[in-house]
Amino acid sequence: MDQLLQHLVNMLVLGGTYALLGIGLTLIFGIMNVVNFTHGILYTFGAYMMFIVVHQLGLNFFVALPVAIVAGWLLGAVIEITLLRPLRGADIDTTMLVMIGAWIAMQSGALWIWGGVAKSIDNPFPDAPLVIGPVSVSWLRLFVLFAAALLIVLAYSLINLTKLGKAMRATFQDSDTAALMGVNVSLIYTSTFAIGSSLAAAAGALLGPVYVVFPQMGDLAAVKAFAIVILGGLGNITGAVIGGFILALAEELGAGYVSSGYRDAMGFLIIIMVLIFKPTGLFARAERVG
Amino acid sequence: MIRTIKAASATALAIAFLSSAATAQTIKIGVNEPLTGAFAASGTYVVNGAKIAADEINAKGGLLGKKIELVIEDNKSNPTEAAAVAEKLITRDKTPVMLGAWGSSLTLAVMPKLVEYETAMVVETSSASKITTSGNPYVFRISPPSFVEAAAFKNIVDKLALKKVDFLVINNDWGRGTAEDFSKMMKEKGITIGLIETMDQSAQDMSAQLAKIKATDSETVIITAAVDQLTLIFKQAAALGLKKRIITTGGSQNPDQIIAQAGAAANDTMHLTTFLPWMPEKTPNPEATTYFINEWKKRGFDFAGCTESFRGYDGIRTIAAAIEKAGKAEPAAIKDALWKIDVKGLNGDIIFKKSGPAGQESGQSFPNVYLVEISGGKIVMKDL
Amino acid sequence: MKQIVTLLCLAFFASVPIWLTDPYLLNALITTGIFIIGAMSLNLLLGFTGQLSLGHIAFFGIGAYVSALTSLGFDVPIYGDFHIVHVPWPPIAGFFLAIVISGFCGYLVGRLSFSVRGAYFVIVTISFAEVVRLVALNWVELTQGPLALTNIPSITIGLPGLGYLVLKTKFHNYYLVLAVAAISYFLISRLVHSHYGRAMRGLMENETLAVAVGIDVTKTLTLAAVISAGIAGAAGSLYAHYIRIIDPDVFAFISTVTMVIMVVSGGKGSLAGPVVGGVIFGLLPVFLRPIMPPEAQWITYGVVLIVILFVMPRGIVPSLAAKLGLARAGGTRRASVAVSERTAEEHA
Amino acid sequence: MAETVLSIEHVAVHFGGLVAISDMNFHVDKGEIVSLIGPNGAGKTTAFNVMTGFLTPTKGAVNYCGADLKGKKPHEIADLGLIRTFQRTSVFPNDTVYDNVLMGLHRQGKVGLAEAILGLPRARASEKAQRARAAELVRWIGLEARANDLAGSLSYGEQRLVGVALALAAQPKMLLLDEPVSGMNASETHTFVQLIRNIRDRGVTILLVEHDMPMVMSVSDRIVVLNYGRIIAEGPPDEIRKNPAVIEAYLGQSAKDVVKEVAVHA
Repeated sequence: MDQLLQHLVNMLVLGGTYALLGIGLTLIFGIMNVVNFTHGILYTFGAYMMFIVVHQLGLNFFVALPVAIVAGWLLGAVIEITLLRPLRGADIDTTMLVMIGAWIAMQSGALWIWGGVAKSIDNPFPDAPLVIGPVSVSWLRLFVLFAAALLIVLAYSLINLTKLGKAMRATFQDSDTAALMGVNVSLIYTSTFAIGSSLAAAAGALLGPVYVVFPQMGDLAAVKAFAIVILGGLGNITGAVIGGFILALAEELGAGYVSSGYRDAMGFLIIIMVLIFKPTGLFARAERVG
Repeated sequence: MIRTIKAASATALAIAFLSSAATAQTIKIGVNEPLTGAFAASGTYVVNGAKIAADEINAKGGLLGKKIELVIEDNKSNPTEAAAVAEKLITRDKTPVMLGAWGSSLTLAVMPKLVEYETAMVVETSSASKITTSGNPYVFRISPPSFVEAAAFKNIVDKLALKKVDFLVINNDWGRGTAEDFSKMMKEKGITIGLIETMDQSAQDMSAQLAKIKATDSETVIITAAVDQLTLIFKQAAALGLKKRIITTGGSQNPDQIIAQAGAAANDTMHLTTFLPWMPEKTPNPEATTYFINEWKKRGFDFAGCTESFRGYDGIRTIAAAIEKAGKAEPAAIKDALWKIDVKGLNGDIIFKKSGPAGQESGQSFPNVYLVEISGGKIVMKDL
Repeated sequence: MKQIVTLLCLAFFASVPIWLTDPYLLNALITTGIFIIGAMSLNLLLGFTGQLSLGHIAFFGIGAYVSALTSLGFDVPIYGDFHIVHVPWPPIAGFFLAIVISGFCGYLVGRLSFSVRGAYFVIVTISFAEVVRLVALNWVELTQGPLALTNIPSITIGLPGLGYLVLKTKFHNYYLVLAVAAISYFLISRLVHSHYGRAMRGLMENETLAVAVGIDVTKTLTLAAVISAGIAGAAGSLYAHYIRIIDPDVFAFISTVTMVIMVVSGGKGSLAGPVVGGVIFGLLPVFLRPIMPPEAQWITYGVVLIVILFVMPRGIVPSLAAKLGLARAGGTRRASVAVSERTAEEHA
Repeated sequence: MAETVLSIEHVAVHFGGLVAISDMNFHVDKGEIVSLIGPNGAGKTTAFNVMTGFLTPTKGAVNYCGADLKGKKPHEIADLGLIRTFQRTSVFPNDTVYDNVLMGLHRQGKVGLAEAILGLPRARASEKAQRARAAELVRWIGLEARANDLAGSLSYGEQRLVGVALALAAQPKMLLLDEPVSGMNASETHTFVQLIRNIRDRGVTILLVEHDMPMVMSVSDRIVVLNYGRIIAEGPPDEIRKNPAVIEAYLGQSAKDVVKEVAVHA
């Protein structure tokens, strides 16, 4: 019982960051139909920005977070304008491969600049965990969970309450019609990619201090983000949030009660099952596939 | 674009050929290490250690009147590439002996090439027992496979009064091998083996495994992982309030980095290691250890890298001793000479003993194994 | 005309080991060739049915493991004292078994996953490959997990009346890979020019219409998946017997990425595309190795990929074919129009 | 009494709460040309989708040549010789006209996989026959000059013809045409009407959905009128023209035009 409680708490903390990763990707994937292989590298980038600001510039942890998020936003915008905008109208495989090229080049760039040795980022939270009965959780992770929740709410409001969000949703439904209605589709794409990227960078910036920072850290994160997006349905923010928690739950329980060797397999098995029985994801909203 | 690259590379190839002809006055040693990909950090450490040894030897006048030249190639943490690199080093660079290839699967992929070209390789890090038991007479290993480590640990176990242990190991040949060999040894000692949990090589969150271990009635956890994962495990174990004795194995654990990054979480953990850079006076070759550590610091490398890089240093010194003994830089002679050397390595005497099927034995050296403890943020030798 | 070019290319490839004596380059050509076979099989799915499988390495890896285990033997406890014991068979049997079992896995994946398309199919295939990798990693009794399968024997071919030939040297292996590649090329070429291939193309272009004229979606796509997986399994088998050690790293995602790069840069849906893309991206690292540091090699690799796609978004072969005026009509499938004209003449 | 090819019995289709077709009953006899008309949203295309297996009806049954089509997949229905065309995307845009027709020939001359790959005599012969047949169909439909152009590059009207050609290639016993003349000019439409009659004379039964009233009136043997998912009239063109319910149904959108059209053709 105690073990189960601990697993559930772990799931909450892990699920929050998975959700953050997932919504960034689901926006890009859903609205732009781009299989975005740079998502993981933006996660890595956010973590390194955090490292630079905290350790090399010596600034405060809480100053570093927004800096990393804005840097992710900028890098996302640059990637969209230089690599994706010229290829608008090319098919999904071509843009995917360009993103793969960017991923390979940028990851090797990170290795070149910062080396392969993992970096650790200091945080201002106490080392001793918060203990409630049989359950214990570190303060840093609690902070990460709340920060993630805040960012998720912000992103949700942005999409659902603002004019930009409305235009994004219109573009998702039908980009041609949206263009006819006077939506600047180019601008929407750039904004979408930048926002998605900044969320990935935010996830990296939050998790960098929890884990360690190294050039390949984004690869596993990216695969999980893809899984979450598919579980939740393309372009579906609520789905991505729930998908993030489902994946975290599956991993925790899989490792806790099945076999830790198959921990990562759990998420993939769920995806296979979901797609066999409900091919448009658990929370499909739109019919558009592919 | 492509045409330019091809043209450029053709020129570069030509230059490479010319320069290899011009520098025939050096003795080449091939170094096959992962410099990009998953193991980039470790491979780079080993290469830096190897460079220190080469520079030291060259500063003292080189070998057989010639300078040593390290031909360093990146195997991209990929077995196919490791085999290709071996092919290049042997056939194109004509290196008569090699050092490599860090990970076990990388080394195993190189091994058929060694037989094909009858060229020896000194294995500095890989721990899979298969490397020296599958009948490849061109392999000489200076790192301890897990059964050697387990045998060394056997003498210590009684003093630690272990009753029941859980394992948390990295899911590769190294972790699996450790769990297998250590639990076999411990069972013989009457110690109960509890859980054997694994984690993926790239995993960052081990909370689930740790929560499971937290719930068992064992008092000790044996952990095998590289330093980055260890750091995370300590942090996450502390966050979960896991209060069990932790013993790490494998010799790559790098207590300094653990102290620096895991802080208080690392206190009271014990580490089986093969090298003691913190107390050079207690190593088998204090003079060389001091030299190596000073040089390492002088070059501005992370002190934490010592526990990985010393293998590169020892590896090159082993090879150099063999070349010296052989009297010529030829593959067959070097291979024979490797059997005859006795080098005072940083972690013990490097003397190769026969291992594997008769007639085609591989060489295995048996380094010292130490148990250290982190206490109050300092590393202390555990008196045994 | 096109046939002559194909034959000339084949003759050129066959002549390589005669004038190229550098074993390092020959080794690079052999491993590249093995991945080109994998890329050709991926092209059958991606280029001719439009289904992007990012888990293609699963079939390659399954082929490698099946072939290696067939020739090494195994003893796997299933339940209690019940064991499945397999005595080693000749490697050539492993090669054919690899094709059959990989093909069967292709059938399973095809049946299960063709109900989803586009992005969803991509993720199902990635997931499948990851699950297979984790099984290979954790089913230690069978696969030895991370401890790797070693000492895999070389392929042996029995020649009636002439005894056995062990394909151990690079010279032998080069021709073995070339032969398998040529057969795969021929097979795929015949398939896509038959009415099966037309059915695949129809599904890719307009599925609703294809169905309405009586094309069975599941059957057609599953057929493509089976043949594609079978060929990938053959490539995996060649890999296992050439490198002679395999571990769960053969399922690495980056290997799928390599194959996708070969197919899309060369030109998906063009028979020669994966070969051209494969030669470029298989040998690019070899040429980059001596001229720049390791990290820069990877950066260049990524940049070259981006540049090729910016200049020729449809891939090298279709773009060049269009430039050289091999076909007259505009649109995206010029090369294949030329092909079908040629076949029409042939049959007339 | 003529032989019934297709009969629709009490078919209803509901999308959630929305009733697309409420209770549809009609039949088509062998050799007939029947038109299904009705205002936009009356359920015509939905009816086509039900008949060809793209949609499963909520209630009722579709019988074709005495067989119940329930549970049959679209390609299985096509295999029975019931072939349809589409309103919007009627061709394989990235293939030549000739290849389009070849794809339509898919049902014919299926040969074994091994035969096809190895190029055995039977496969060669079958392939040759198919190519000859495709060439003949392209000629027959009058697109010889454009045989090697990509179908996607053709005019809208020509694409319609390609669509019909590839449907014909599938050797239909019955052909369902979904708005075949939309986008055609008057002379093209006139030629197309001739084409439909020719097809019928080859023994193919035809059911068509069309908005072009003059065309419908001139080509149909019988007309079925749908409105709001139910049949409001059925009969030969002369009867439908005078039917007050039909005129009423069209009043909503363009009643006057319909009345005018109907009057002109009276």
